[in-house]
Amino acid sequence: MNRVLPQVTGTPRILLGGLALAFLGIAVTFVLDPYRNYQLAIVAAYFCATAGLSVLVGLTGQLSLGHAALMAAGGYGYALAASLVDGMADGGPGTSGDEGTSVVRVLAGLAGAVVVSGVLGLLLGLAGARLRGPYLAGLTLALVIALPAVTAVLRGVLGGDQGLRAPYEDVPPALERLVALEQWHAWIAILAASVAATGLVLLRRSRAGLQMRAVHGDETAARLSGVPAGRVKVVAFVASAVSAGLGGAVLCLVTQSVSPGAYSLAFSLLLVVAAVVGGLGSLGGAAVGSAVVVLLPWLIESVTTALDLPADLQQRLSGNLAVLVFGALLVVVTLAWPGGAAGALAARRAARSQQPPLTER
Amino acid sequence: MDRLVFLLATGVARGAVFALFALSLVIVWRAARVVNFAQGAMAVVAVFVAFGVTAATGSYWLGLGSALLTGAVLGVVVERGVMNHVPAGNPLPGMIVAIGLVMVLQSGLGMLFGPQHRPMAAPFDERPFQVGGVPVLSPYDVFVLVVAVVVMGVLALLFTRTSLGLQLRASAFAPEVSRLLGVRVPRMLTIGWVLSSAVAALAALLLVPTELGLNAHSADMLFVHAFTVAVVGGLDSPVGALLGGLVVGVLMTLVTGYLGATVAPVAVLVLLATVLLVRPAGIFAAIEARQA
Amino acid sequence: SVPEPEAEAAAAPGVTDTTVTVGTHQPLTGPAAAGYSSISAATKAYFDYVNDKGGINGRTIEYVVKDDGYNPATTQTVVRELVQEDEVFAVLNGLGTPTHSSVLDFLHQNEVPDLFVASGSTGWNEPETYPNTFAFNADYVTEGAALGQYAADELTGKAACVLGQDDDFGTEFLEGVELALGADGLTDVQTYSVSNQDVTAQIGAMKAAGCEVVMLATVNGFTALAIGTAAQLGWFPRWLSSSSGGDYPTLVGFLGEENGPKLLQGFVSTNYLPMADDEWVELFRQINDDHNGGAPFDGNTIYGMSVGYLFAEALAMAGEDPTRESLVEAIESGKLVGNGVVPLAFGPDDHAAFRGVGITMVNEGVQDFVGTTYSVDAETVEAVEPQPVPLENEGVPAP
Amino acid sequence: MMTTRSSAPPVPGPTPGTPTRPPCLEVDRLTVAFGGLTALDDVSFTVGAGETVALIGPNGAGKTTVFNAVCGLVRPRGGSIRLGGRPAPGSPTRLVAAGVARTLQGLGLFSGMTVLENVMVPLATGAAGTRGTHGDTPEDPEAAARATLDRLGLTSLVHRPVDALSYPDRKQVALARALVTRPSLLLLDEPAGGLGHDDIDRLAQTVRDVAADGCSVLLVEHHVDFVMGLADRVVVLDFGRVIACGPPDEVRADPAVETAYLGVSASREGRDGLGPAVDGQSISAEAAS
Amino acid sequence: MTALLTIESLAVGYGGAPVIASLDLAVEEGTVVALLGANGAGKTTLLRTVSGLITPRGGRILLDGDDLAGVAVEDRARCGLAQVPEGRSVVAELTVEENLQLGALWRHRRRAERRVAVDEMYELFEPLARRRSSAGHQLSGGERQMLALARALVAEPRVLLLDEPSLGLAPRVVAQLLAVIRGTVDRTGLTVLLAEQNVTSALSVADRGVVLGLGEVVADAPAAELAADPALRHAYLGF
Ligand SMILES: Nc1ncnc2c1ncn2[C@@H]1O[C@H](COP(=O)(O)OP(=O)(O)OP(=O)(O)O)[C@@H](O)[C@H]1O
Ligand SMILES: Nc1ncnc2c1ncn2[C@@H]1O[C@H](COP(=O)(O)OP(=O)(O)OP(=O)(O)O)[C@@H](O)[C@H]1O
Ligand SMILES: [Mg+2]
Ligand SMILES: [Mg+2]
Repeated sequence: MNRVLPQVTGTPRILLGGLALAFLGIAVTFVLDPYRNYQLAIVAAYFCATAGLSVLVGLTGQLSLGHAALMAAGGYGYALAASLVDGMADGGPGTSGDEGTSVVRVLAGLAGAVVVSGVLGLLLGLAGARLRGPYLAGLTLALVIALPAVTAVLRGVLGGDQGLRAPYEDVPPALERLVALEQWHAWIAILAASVAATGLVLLRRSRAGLQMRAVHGDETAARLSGVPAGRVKVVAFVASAVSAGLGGAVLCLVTQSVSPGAYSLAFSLLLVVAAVVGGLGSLGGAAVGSAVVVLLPWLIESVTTALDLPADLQQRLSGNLAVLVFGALLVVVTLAWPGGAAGALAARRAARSQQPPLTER
Repeated sequence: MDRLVFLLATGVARGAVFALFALSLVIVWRAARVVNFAQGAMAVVAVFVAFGVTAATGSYWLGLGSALLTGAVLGVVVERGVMNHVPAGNPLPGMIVAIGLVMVLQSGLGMLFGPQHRPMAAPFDERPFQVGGVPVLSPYDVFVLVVAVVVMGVLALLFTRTSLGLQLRASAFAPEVSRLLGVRVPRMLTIGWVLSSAVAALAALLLVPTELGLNAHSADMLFVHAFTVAVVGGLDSPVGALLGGLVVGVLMTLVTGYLGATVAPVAVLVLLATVLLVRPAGIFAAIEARQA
Repeated sequence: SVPEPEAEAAAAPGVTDTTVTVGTHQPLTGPAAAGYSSISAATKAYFDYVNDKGGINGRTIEYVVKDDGYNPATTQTVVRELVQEDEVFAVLNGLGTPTHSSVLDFLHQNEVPDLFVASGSTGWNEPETYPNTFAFNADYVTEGAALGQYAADELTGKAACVLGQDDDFGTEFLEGVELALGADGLTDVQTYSVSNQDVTAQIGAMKAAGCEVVMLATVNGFTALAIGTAAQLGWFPRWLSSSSGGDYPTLVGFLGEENGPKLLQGFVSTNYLPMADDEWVELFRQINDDHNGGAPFDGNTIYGMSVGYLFAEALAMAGEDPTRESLVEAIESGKLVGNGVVPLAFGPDDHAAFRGVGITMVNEGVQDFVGTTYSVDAETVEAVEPQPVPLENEGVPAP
Repeated sequence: MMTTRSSAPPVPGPTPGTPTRPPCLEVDRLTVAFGGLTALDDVSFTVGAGETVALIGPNGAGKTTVFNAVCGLVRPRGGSIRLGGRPAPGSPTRLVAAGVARTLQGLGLFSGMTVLENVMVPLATGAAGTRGTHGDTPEDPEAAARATLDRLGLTSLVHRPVDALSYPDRKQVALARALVTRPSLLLLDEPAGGLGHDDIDRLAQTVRDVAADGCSVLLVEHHVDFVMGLADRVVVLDFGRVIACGPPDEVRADPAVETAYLGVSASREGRDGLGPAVDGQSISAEAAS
Repeated sequence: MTALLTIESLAVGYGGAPVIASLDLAVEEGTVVALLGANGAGKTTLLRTVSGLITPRGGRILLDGDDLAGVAVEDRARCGLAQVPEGRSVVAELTVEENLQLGALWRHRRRAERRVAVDEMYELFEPLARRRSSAGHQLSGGERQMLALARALVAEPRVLLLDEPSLGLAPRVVAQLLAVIRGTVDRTGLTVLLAEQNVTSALSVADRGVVLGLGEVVADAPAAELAADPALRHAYLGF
C-alpha cells in the first residue's frame, strides 16, 4: 500500500484511499448479476453498521447490542425524509422519473438518516458515557427489545409493525442504458459505505480517536491528561450511530421499506458476530465480517439444497444451520483468534517479517 | 382499587420469576465476571430434559430434579469446555462467547425439536385465591414465590456469610491472587457456574407452565427481562435482583393493565434508562471505586 | 451486468417443457415458525400428489420454499433470490403481513405474479397499484365483521369485547367488528403484544369490565393463552375467534389433551376452507399420509393443500404454455372455483379470494361449520347460504 | 475549556522562585472526608512559583488525597485550592489547561497504545502547550511529544507499545506524558517507587531540570534521600494534618517527624532484641502527638 | 540446617529469549535470603515461577525435597508457599477483613481460629485495623501493601516469597515490617525469599544476599559481607 503514491500522506491519503475503494467497488458491480449486486448492496449496508460497531468497541471498549436499533433509526430517518421530498416534488408516488428529484430525494433521505440516528446515538451515548461494560450492553439490549413497541406507540409516524415504505429509486435516465437497477443501488450503497468508512478512519486517526483510545486505556489518567472522557465517549457513540444509520438508510433505499421486524435482537447480535469475526476495531475486518454474515446463510442454504436431503430434515436445518454456524464461529474466533480475521492477518504479516507482535496481552 | 390489587398480585408473581433468573445472572457475574447471555438458552435445554423426564415418569418433581441436575451439568460443561478458555480481565470476550453459545444452543434445539410449543403442566392449581372477590395469587404463584425467596435467601447467606462465598467472590475478582492464597479457583468457577445455571434452569422451569409452552425460545424474553432486572438492581447485588425483579414485574403488569401491552417494553426501557442515569451501576451498586 | 434487452417471446421464467417452478417465503424459524412452519410442507405434499398424477398440462410443479424467519429483511433477500437466481414463475402464498409487504413493490416492479398471499391484511387487494398480487385469506375486516354479526344475531344483548394483537391484525379485525356492531357496540377492547406471553392483565380487565363475549384477533398460541388464563381466573365467556387463531387441533396442542377439549367446548371461529367430515378433508388426510410423512393433521395442513389446489387450478387455466400474463388473466377471469365454502371473489377489479366466511363451532371435540355463513362487502354484513365445492377428478384440476 | 485559555495565569518569569509572582499552588484549610473517615483535616500549605516542595508522611496520611483534591478527583468538604492565584478548576479535565500535570501512584498508562501515542494524548485536547515554562506557542503535537521523549532518553522506544516496556521505562513514559504539556505545576506521586539506583538518579536529574526551567513541583515520595536531595521545602502530613513544614534538614531533625514517619532503621543489632514479634514491633501509624 | 527450597538449573522465558537461563539456588530453612538486582533482572520472574504462576522451561524446584513440577499454584500455597506479589495485589472489591479471612482460609479451617489469626494481624498492622471494613480499592498505596503482607502472614507459611515489599511504604513502616519478618523468622523458623530494590534495607535483615543479573546468579554472599564490601556493592548493586 505504501508503495503507491508515497508522497501523499495523512488525510488526503485516506480520502484518496476511500475514493479508490469506492471506484473499485463500482467497477466490480459490472461483472455481477443483479442478485449479486443486491447482495453487494446489502453487504455494504451491513458494513456501515458493523464498521461503526467495531470502531466503537475497538476504540472505547463500549459494547453496544443496540446497533440494529440505530440502523433502524437511520432507515426511518431515510424513509421519512425521502417521502417528504417525494411528497413535495409531486402529488403522488410512482412518478419517479425526474433525475433531479431523485438525487435530492436520496440525499435528503441520507441526511434524514444521519440526523435521526445521530440524535438517537447522542441520547444513548449520553447515557452510555456513564456506564461500563455490561450496563451499557443492558441498556442497548433493552432498546432493541423496545423497538417494535416504540414503533407501535408512534404508529402514526412510524407505521407500527408494518413500518414505512420508502420511495422507489429507479436508475437515472442518463444511466438507464448502462446499468441495471440493482447495480445502481449497489453504487449508492458503495458510496455510502465509503463515506462511512472514510469518516471512521479519519476519526480514528484524529485527535479525538487518540483520546478515545486513551479513555479506553485508563479513564482517570485520560481525564488528568485533559481528555473530557464523557464527551469523547459520546462523540464515539454518535459517530458509530451515524455510520450504522447510513447502513440503515441504504437498506431502506434498496428494499424500499423499513420495519421493526427487520431490526430484531437477533440482527443486533448478528452485527456483533460480524464485528468480532472480522476483528474488533478493524474496518477491513468489518468488511470481511459483513460479507460473511450476508453470504454464509446463502451458502449454507445452497449446500443443503444441493444435498437433496429429506424434506423434513431440510426444514429443520433451514435457517437453524446458519445460526448454528454463526454461533460456533463466534465462539471459535473469540477463543482461538481473539483479533478476528484482521488480527490473524496482522499476526501472519508480523510473523513473515520476523517481528513478533509486541503486545503480549 | 380491586383492579390495582389484582394487577399488583399478578406483577409480583411474574416478578418473582424474573428475580430468580436475574439472581442466576448475578451469581455468574459474581463468580466469574461474565454476563452469561447463554443463560436463557442453557436453562431451556434443562427444561427440555425436565419435560422429557416428566413425560416419561409422570412426575413433575422428578422433572424438576432433572432440570436442576441438567442445569448444573450444563454449567460445568460450558465453564470447563468454553468459558475456561476465554481470555480474562475484560468482560467483553466472555459476553461475546456467550452470545455465540446462545446461537448454537437455540439453533440446535430448533433442529432437534422443531418450532412447536410444548405445553407443560404446573404442579399446583393455577386458579388464584380470591380475597374479597379479587383474584390474587394462585397456589402455583405462591409456590413460585416461596421457591424464589428461599433460593435467594440461601444463596445470599452462602455468598455473604460463608467461606465458600468468600472464595467464590475472590476467585472472580482476582483469580491469580486467589490462587496464591490457596483458593482452588477453577473449582470455584465451576461451582459458580453450576449454581447459576441450576438456578436459571429452575426459574425457566417455573416460568414455562404460565406461558405458551416449551420451545427453543421460551426463555428469550425471560432472559431479557431478567438482565434488565439485574442491571437495574446492580449486577453484584442479590438483593437488587430480588427487588428489581419485583419492580419490573409489577411495572410491566401495571403498564399493561392501565396503558396497554404495547407500552410495556417502552416502560421497561424508560425505567432502565432512568435508573442507570441516576445510578450508573444499578440501585444497589457498591460505593464507587476510588479513581486514583 | 447490463440491463437485458426485452427478450422477445421467450419462454416464461420458471417454465420448462416438463416443470413449473414456483417459490415462497415462509417462517420456518423464528417467532412465527411455531404457528405456520407446517403450511409449506402441506402445499408441497399436495404438489407431490399432483406430480405423481402427471402434473398440470404435463408439467410437474416444483415448489421452492425459503425460510425468512418472519424477518422482513430476510424476506427481501430470499424473494430476490427466488426471482433473480431461481427464476421462479410466480411467488405463491408468501406468509405474513410485515414480511410480504416488504417485497410487494419488488414483485410488482419485476412483474412476478404474487399469488395467494398468506395473510388477512386488506393490502393485497389493490389491483390498480399491484395488478399481480392476489390474496388468499379472508381478510381480517371480513372475519371481524362476520363474528360481530354472529354475536349480534346469536348472542344478542351480551357484552361483547375484543382482544387483539397490537398490529394490523388487531386493528383491521376491530374495524370489522365495529362495522357489524357499531363504534359503541363494544364493552372493552384489549391488546396484547407477541413479545409478552402474559395476558393476565388483559384478561383480568375484560373480566372486570363484565365481558360475556370475547372476540379474538389472536394467533393460535395467544388464543390458547387467553382461554387458559381466563379459566385460571375462573372466567368462562363465549370465545369467538378469527380463523388465524381458531384451529382446534392446534389449540388442543397448546392447552393439553386433558383440559383442551373441556375449555374449547362451544368455541366459535370463522373459516372458509373445508373442515371436519368433508371429502376434501378426506383427500388431504390421505395426501398428508402419503406425501407428508403423516405429519400432524390440522388447519394448517388443509390450508396449505387448499393453496396448492388453487394454484394448480390457476395454472391449468393459464393454458398449454402458461405465461405470467396468462396466469394472472386466468385468475382475473373469475372462473376459478377453489375449494372454499364461499365462492371465490377474484375478478379484474377484485383481488380478494374470499369475501365471506362460515362460522364454526367446537362440539364434543369436533370443529365444524354450524351452517351460518356471512358475506361482507364495504358497508354491509349479510347472512348467505354456504356453497361448498364438490371434489372432482381426485382433487387434480383438469385443464 | 477553550475559554480558560484566554484567562491564563502569567507565564513564569526567567528567575524561578522570585517572590514577586503569586504562589503556584495555595492549599488553604483543605478538608476531605470519605464517609466517616477524615482523610484531610484543615491542611494548608503553598508551593511557590518555581519551588520544589515534597509532601511526605506515613501511609494513608492523605498525600494522594491532596493530589486528588487539587485535580478535582475528590470534592473537598471545606477549604480552598488556588492555582496561580485563581481557584482550581475543580475538574480533572481542565487541569492541563490550567497548567497542571500529574503522574499517578500506579502507572496509569494507556495500554494498547504506543509510547508516542501515550505522550500525545494530553496534546490532543488542544488545551496544552499554550502556557507553562517554555512560554512559546503550541507546535505540532507529534513534534512536541517526540521532543519530550528525546529529552527523557526514550527516543528509541517511541513506536513500542507501552505494554511491552520494562517497568522503569514505563515510569519514564508516564513522566513524559506529564511533562509534554509544559506544566507550570507538576504533581509527582511516588515517581521513584520500584526504581533502582540508576533510575532514581536519572529521575532526580530530570526533576531538577524541570524545576530549573521554572516549573513548580509537588512531590510525594517515600524514598527519603531522594526527597531530601530535591526539595526546597518539605511538608509532612500525618493523619490528614500537617505536622511539620520547612527546609529538609529541619524537618528531618524534627522529632515528631522522626516518630511518625522516619522511624529507626531496622539494624542487625536491633533485631536480637526483638523478642516476640508483636511486642513493640507492630506497625502502627500513631502520631507522636 | 538443610535447604528447604532448592532451585536447580531453572530456565524461564516468555516466548523470546530466556529471562532466566540456568539458575541454581538453595534457601535454607529459617533464613532470609535477599534477592537483589536491577530492574528487569528477573527477580519477579523467579518468584512467580517458584509459586507456580509461570511454568519453567527447564530445571526443578524442590520444596523440602519434593519436586513441585505439576503442582498447581493453589496446592503450592497449601504446601506452605506464600507469595506477596509485586504491586499491591489486594482483592480490590473485597474489604480488608475479607481479604485477611481469605488469606487465612485454608490454614485455619475453624471460624474461631481464623478470628484469632486475623486479629493478630490487626495488632501487627495497626493501620489496617482502622480500615477493616473498607473495600480494598479505597486503601492508600501503602495500606494495600500492608494488607498484602498481612494476608500472606496470616496463613503462617513455611516459605514466604516477598516481591518488593517496601514499595510505597513509609521508611518507618519498612523498618518495622522488616523487623517483623525477621522476628517471625527467628521465632517460627519461617523461610523468606525477599526480592528488593531497596538494597540497604533488604541486606539489613537478610542472612544472605543473592544478586541476579540477566537471569543468572552473579553474586551470592552473606548479607553482612555484601553490605560491607564496597567493591562487591559497587560491582553488582551499582552504589
Ligand atoms: N475514595 C476513597 N474512599 C474511601 N477512603 C479513601 C478514599 N481515598 C482515600 N481514602 C482513605 O484516605 C486515607 C488517605 O489516603 P491517601 O491515598 O491520600 O494516602 P497516602 O498518603 O497517599 O498514602 P500512601 O503513602 O500509602 O499512598 C487512607 O486511609 C485511604 O484509605
Ligand atoms: N509477561 C511478560 N512477558 C514478556 N516479558 C516479560 C514479562 N514479564 C517480564 N518480562 C521480562 O522479563 C525480564 C525480567 O522481568 P522481571 O519482572 O522478572 O524483573 P525484576 O527483576 O522483577 O524487575 P523489577 O525490579 O523491575 O521488578 C524483563 O526483561 C521483562 O521485560
Ligand atoms: Mg498515595
Ligand atoms: Mg519485579
